Amino acid sequence: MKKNLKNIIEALIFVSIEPLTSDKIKNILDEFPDKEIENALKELLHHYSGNQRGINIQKVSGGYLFATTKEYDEYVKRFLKDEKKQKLSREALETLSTIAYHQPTTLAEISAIRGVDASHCLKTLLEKKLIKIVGRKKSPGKPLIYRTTKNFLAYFGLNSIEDLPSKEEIEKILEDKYEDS
Amino acid sequence: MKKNLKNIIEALIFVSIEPLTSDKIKNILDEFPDKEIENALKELLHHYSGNQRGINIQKVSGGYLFATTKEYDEYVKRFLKDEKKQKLSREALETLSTIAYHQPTTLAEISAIRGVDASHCLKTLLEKKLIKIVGRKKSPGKPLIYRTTKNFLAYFGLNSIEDLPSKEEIEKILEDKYEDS
Amino acid sequence: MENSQSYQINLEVFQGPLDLLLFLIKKKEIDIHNIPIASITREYLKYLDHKKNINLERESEFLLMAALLIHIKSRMLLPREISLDEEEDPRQILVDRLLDYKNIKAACKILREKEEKQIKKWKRKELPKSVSFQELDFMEVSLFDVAEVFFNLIKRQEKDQIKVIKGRDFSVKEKKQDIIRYLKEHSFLDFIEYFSHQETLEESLISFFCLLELISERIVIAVQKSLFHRIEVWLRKEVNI
Repeated sequence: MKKNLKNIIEALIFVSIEPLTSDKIKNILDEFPDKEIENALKELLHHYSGNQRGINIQKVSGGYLFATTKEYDEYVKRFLKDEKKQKLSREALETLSTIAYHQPTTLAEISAIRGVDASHCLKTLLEKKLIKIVGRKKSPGKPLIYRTTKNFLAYFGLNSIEDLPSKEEIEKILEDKYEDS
Repeated sequence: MKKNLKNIIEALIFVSIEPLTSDKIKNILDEFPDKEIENALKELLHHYSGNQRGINIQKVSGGYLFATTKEYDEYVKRFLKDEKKQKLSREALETLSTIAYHQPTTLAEISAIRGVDASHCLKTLLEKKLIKIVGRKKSPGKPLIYRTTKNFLAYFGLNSIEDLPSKEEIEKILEDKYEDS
Repeated sequence: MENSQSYQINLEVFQGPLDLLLFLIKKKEIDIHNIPIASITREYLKYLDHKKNINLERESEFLLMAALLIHIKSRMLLPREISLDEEEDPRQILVDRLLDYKNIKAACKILREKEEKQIKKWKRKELPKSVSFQELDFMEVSLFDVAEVFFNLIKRQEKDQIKVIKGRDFSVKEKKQDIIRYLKEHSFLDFIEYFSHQETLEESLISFFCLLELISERIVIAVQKSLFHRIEVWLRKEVNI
């Protein structure tokens, strides 16, 4: 039974994004006596502190949270950097979509559509080779003109930019005529 | 040294939100020989499979991922109460398996196979990232083409698309007299 | 003798016409490879007659199947003057569709079990705050994301100028001309694909009945060439319009 309780607490700490306090644990597991919970928690912490592992439970701001062991930070950082390279932030995605549907386009146009300044996203997208600069507009200030790249098409499996889903298609999909239950 | 590598891999799997493939691990830890990584990984999995714990490493969608053990579902659910974790509706599941077995496929094909209009299920499936648009078919109307995702595999605990219920498994179900309609 | 009460099943419990047909086949212990079309059509229609609580959109799907059943029945009764595949049983498309659907349903059952098991194993959607490397709010994007994000942006902007999309009225005559025009340009139309591209249910239904009329007026002909359930509609060569 006690062993079981230790596992339950382990699972709870694992799924928690915020540090999980022992009060909160007692609250959730209100059928267990506080004393038992405290003992199980102690045992769990002991288990993780005892042997050198890749992950451990840290006590931060009064609660418990899983974290990777400091010693391996170097590798974890390497991994996260790599992840970042392959993925886009919400902002970058918005900028990319705007360029895709409005190309050829300029920073001013993109920012107007998004309602926020998009300049820092352009850098990311250029680095990832999802967009490219194709020239300058013949208008005051001669702004740079952006387009999506072949790489962009390949990434999404498209043959040409005309193959992007149309407004009608997306609307048809998004329509919640029948809420899916 | 070997013990160390096991810990590094544990930390990497822990910080990955999606199943981490062994290829990716080898890529990140390129200073270690592949063979050593494979052995350390095997050891790590063995470590987790041996003792009954609150968390575990799963092999899904071609990679490795931390998850809670299913025995403690009740408590985790209690804790994350605002998070709705609903099963797919019958319609959505039917549409999804139609796509899984007939991919790459179009909405018209899915609807034809199911005998009902499947368009309103696509939203749920796309939003849950169980399916994705992969381009357009080169046929009149140029309909969008759909495929299942890596997340689809993870959602059902499958390691690869070959793990979909086989012809034999399906036949076994069909022979079952108690099949409900 | 069954009374009409037993047919009063809410059609909503069926996923669609194929589901209902499979139910009838099982109930009557019919061999799926040798379906008595006349009696199954009769049964099927009885269910439609006693339907309750079904919205129009769903109803049209059940009606389409009724039309197909009747079509098959008539093809079995009448001597066919044009046969593309000499020995083809007109029931074959239906049988193929039923078997395929039955397999999908069985697969769903297995997948549902897997889902139930898997759903109990919780994964994290984001990393705990302790792994404090900044900017972890990254995601893998799909084509759908690109499109959805853009049209949502636009929608946000257009909030104040909601467009009223008015349904067009379609006359049968107009629609028949449409179909003929389409056939002249494309030589044939793919039955399923054609209907799935109609804007509204009403338009689909009108097109469908126009097509039935065109078939009975011997202006067009509907055929299947292969086992792949594709129904093609062709203009009859001898007709000049």
